[in-house]
Amino acid sequence: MKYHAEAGGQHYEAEKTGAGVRLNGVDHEVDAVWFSDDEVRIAVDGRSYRVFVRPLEAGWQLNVLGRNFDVSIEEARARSVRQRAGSRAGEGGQHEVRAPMPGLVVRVLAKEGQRVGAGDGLVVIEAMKMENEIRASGSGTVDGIKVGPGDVVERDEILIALRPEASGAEEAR
Amino acid sequence: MKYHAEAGGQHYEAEKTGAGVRLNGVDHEVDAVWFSDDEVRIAVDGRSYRVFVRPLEAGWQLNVLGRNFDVSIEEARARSVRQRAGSRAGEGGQHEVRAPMPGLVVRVLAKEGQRVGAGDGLVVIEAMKMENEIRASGSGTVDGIKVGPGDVVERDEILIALRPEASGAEEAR
Amino acid sequence: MTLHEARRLRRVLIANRGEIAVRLVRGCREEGLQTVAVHSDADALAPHVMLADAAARIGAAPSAESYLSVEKLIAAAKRTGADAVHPGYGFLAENADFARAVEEAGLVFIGPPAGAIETMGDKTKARAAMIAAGVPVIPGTGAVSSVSEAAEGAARIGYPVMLKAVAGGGGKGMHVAENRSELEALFERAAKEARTAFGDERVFVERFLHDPRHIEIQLLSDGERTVHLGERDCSIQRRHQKLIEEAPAAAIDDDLRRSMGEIAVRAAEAVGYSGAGTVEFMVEGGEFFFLEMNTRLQVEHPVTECVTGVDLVREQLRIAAGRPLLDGRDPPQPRGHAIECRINAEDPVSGFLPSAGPIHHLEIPSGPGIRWDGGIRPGFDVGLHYDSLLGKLIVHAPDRSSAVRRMRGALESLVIVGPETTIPFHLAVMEEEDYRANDISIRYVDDHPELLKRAAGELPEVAVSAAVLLAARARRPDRGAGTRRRGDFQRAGPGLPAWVTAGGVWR
Amino acid sequence: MTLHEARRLRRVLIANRGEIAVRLVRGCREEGLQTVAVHSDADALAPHVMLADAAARIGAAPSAESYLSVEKLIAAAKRTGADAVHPGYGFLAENADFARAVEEAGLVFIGPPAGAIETMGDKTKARAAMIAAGVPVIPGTGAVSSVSEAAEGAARIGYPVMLKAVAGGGGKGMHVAENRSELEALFERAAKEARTAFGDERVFVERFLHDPRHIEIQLLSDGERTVHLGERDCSIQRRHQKLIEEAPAAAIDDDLRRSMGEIAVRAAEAVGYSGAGTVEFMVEGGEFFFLEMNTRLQVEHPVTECVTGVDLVREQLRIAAGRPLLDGRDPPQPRGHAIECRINAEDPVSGFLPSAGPIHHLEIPSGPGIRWDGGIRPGFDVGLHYDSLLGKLIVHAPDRSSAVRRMRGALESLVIVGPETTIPFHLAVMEEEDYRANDISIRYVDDHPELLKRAAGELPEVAVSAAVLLAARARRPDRGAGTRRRGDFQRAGPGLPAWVTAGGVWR
Repeated sequence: MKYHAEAGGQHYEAEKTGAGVRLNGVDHEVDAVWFSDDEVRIAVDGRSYRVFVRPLEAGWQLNVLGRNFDVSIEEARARSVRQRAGSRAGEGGQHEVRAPMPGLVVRVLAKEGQRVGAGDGLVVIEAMKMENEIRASGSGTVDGIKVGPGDVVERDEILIALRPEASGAEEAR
Repeated sequence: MKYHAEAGGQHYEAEKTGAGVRLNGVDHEVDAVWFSDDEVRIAVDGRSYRVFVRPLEAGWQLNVLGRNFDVSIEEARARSVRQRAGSRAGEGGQHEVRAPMPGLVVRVLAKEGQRVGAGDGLVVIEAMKMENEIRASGSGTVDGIKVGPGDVVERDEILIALRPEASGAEEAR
Repeated sequence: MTLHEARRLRRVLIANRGEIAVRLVRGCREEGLQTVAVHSDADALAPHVMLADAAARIGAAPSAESYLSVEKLIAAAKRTGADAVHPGYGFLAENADFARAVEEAGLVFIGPPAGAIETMGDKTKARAAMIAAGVPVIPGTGAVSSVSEAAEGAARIGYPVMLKAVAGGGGKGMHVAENRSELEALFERAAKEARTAFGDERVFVERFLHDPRHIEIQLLSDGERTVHLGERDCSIQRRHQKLIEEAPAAAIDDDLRRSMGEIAVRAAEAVGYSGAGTVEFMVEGGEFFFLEMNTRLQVEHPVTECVTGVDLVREQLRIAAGRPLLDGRDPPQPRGHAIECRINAEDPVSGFLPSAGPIHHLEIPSGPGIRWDGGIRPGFDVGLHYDSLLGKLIVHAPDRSSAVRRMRGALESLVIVGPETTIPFHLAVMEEEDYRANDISIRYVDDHPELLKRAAGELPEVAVSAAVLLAARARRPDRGAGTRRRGDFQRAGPGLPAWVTAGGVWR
Repeated sequence: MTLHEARRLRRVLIANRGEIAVRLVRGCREEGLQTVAVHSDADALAPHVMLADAAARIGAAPSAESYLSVEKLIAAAKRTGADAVHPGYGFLAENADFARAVEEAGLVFIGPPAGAIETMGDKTKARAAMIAAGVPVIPGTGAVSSVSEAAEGAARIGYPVMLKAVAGGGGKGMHVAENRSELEALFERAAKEARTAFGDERVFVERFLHDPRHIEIQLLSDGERTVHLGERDCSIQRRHQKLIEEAPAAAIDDDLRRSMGEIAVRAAEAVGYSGAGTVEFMVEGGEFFFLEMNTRLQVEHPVTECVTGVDLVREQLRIAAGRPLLDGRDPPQPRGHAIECRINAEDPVSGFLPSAGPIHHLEIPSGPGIRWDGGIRPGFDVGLHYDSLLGKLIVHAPDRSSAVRRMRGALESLVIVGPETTIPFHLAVMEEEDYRANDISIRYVDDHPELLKRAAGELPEVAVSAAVLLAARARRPDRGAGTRRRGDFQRAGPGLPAWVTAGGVWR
């Protein structure tokens, strides 16, 4: 059985094999003991981990050694059907810089029309008494500032629209 | 709203009042804060307790200060309807001595036809490496021994049938 | 074991289950050792299996087919490449044949030499060895055949005395005489009862202790040096099962403490002991008498760890690896006071009947000076095949009264939804005046039948009240999950009305 | 406070939230004191509210409207009949006006006199008071107006030195000069930058510490006697936020320890201190310099409690009640080694970005030498209004290397399903060689950027593998809840094949 999975912004072509799991073409030996529905001890290539499982709408939240991964997964067949039927969303000439967490906008560092390079600060958001500078991950031109100081933003809310360089900057994060 | 409740073998006529709960005719002031669906902090007559809640089929298991109570509860109206419709079960001239927990019968102390008094040992059941003597709670005549040494019994399985004295012995427990 | 011959252990098979297996897995890991758990079919999903580096099934649920099977354990150790075996306590921990079989299989037995286990495991041999070593035992006679012989013995021993059946045991056929005339009146009856009960009319005379304490000394020996780590008071027992243990024993003075420690060291040296062990004494009125020696880690070892800062499992592992105990240092003085409550799956309100079934919800207390050594997890099904110990709640505080208060708070925060447990019993003890005043003996539980009534208390009505609220809530779905009625808290304005805690907290 | 004037406290309002409020509720209860929790609207269902004897709502979620509102807190104390206020740390704990308002309302402020808070809270006043008391401060000049004046100061102080903007702060506008020629080259640039950044071109010269440790001394004073309880090494910081703290500081010798302790006591006495407090120092090459004094309980107080056996909250409460500290006894010597890891709702893999949301599942580690001081419960929604500290994981073990291993095991057993936390960072530190060798300074986190990569590791692939198994399982309902595939454990016979733990445990 083949699957498409997404975790931490990465895409994985996954397949259940006899001895384990194939991820992006690499075979891993995987062995598991289910201690309950939400707790599994899993050995991957001879190293073993306790994993805690919480069901999400289209996948699972998996906790491993202190990290939480939201993994969305679907059968490859289902996906190709859905892709043929669906529309292509989220395309266009703009990249959007989104809030990585909810918080309060304390300063906007970028200016409309400004050229920014990778690592340049764009917006400062305060949360949990810390100021967090949201930076550009690639270069481009500021094409729209969507928030101002004092705004309360949710996670993934758009902060800045950026028109990337011709070289194809990645989405800022 | 009136309820009938059973807990720990006791019957309670219960009623939700404005200030709390009336139990078997006695008013109690009750105040509660629900911290989640399965955890409540409840104050009864000015003393407060943390109570953990687990749903059962016809009631709840409630954990208070280390004790677990299976409380079955139903609305008085529903109960009276059910009682009129239902049959009277569990009647007869015999009392049954049942296993208070699962375990292994190691000895049967009572003999068929023997007269026993309150506190007399009837059967010894082993569980968790401890021998537990099951005793008569009232006097009567042994009218049937349902188990023998080596039998594995479940909780509430009948061990001994007892014909009570005319004075009306309680069920042994 | 050759003394201080360093040998490197790599992988330890834990020949046990429950909380002690969990404790040992953790202890081994901290020493850089891998662990192999063993499990019966009933324990395939038990916490010690979950935590260990490897697990081996050793048989069906009954102990005789799994945890008590010497062959299966040795085979599992071989199969998993273990080079040492830790027996824990109970099961085969004090079985000299097992210790021998482990060593003969070329594995290290993490415990004393088989010979020491054997001597201490035989009551008669142990008593003889202790008398030879100058360790005080409870004064007694051999079998006496007449009233005058009994009276002679009693005069030597000192009244009160007990007449006991030679063939007896478990408290049956014992008669207490406060003086000679009582002894004379009782002698015939005791002999007759002994004949009826055991088919052997012989009786003997032994010193009777009115209300002794059970106090035991923790020992460590690396074969070259034997030291003691102070004492534990384990007087709170029921049917010879310890329920609460403490360290130090606040009832004895430093002279007695020192003397008991020295005698305990002598007892261990007399049998060529090494590893961790405990010498148990009955203590009354400044005198102490050898009861037995446990040639293994005790259930109650954590209270000693708390007050001394010594990790006894670490010491066991290091001694087994041929290293000197305590890295060659002197044993530390105890600091503060520690109490352990055994949380058993037994219902104290119903005469401590065993209680089984799944753990539906588990909440472990945390915070300063609180330790939980547990062997359960949510979803684990507590069965009836093994003993009833679910875990141990241990507190450590600057002094005994603080420790008692800390334990009360910890017990209130320990939530086990599922089988009945001894938590209500312990809560009642922590509030009982004699216990708080440390006025206790091994008769404490018998002397305080009201404890069990107190453990019952008003709680059924609280539960029913909660059920009524739940039933009323169920009728109004708008007051669903997590909602809170406004004003619940400070209904009556100033002061602390309904919300003042009293439930087990303020009186 | 009149010295040793015994006054009976009955009910303490805890003017705080989170783990410290939980800690204080427990501590008060153990001393026989009732507690009143206060809460903002965001915290109505928080653990400290659940545990306290009474609770008072004090306002909306933002701190300024609740936990920072002096009037609301005083009003809540009056309304609930509290007779004392414990400020915890943070919020109003070091606000002299709050301390005064509490006392003026006729309540006991559980902390130092307002005057001591005031002096120590003002950097300039504090430095002057410390110099007057003979406490070493980092050598520096006043504002210098020329290169030659700067060089003169630097010669007196000794190189390396730092040029800092008088109006600066937070690490901006600082330049390090290793010798005079570097200083001369940097002077103009530093002045210019200072003018640009702060509109004030004045700079001053200060001794530069290459890689100092942050070591602090815990103090207790009852107004008559001031003692120190040894030190803590809090060098592992990020942006001046402590992440890991230990006691004792294994890097300093007994002479330095004694000297720092004596100086810290002198510092406290110089400002008329009473209660619990901490004097922070920068330590480098056998020298130490006063940084600041925290006039309150510290977040990291548990490591001192572990190694000394002293309960600092209990001492605070007793001192506030006019009783002598430590019941008049001398402070104990430290025993063993303790480490604390701050578990923050921050994602170390994404530059420690704050992370919020509900706690879906919480599993707290237990066992010997493990302490959890937490402020969360399952279902609690971690918001963004307050700081990110979810709880503190503390271990205590016989020595530092055992403590590091114990912490690793405890971190592996601490499960928080919900927001991202600093657990992966701490796991990486516990395996990092410099940390294990105790070769650390306040620059440790900057010097080890690979830690955050290590915290990322192969875990995404493990998660995806688990998801694939879950997806495959979901297709076969016969392999549902709790089932176990036979043979999972010892698939390849002897040895430990797939099941040998490696994940973070064996390498």
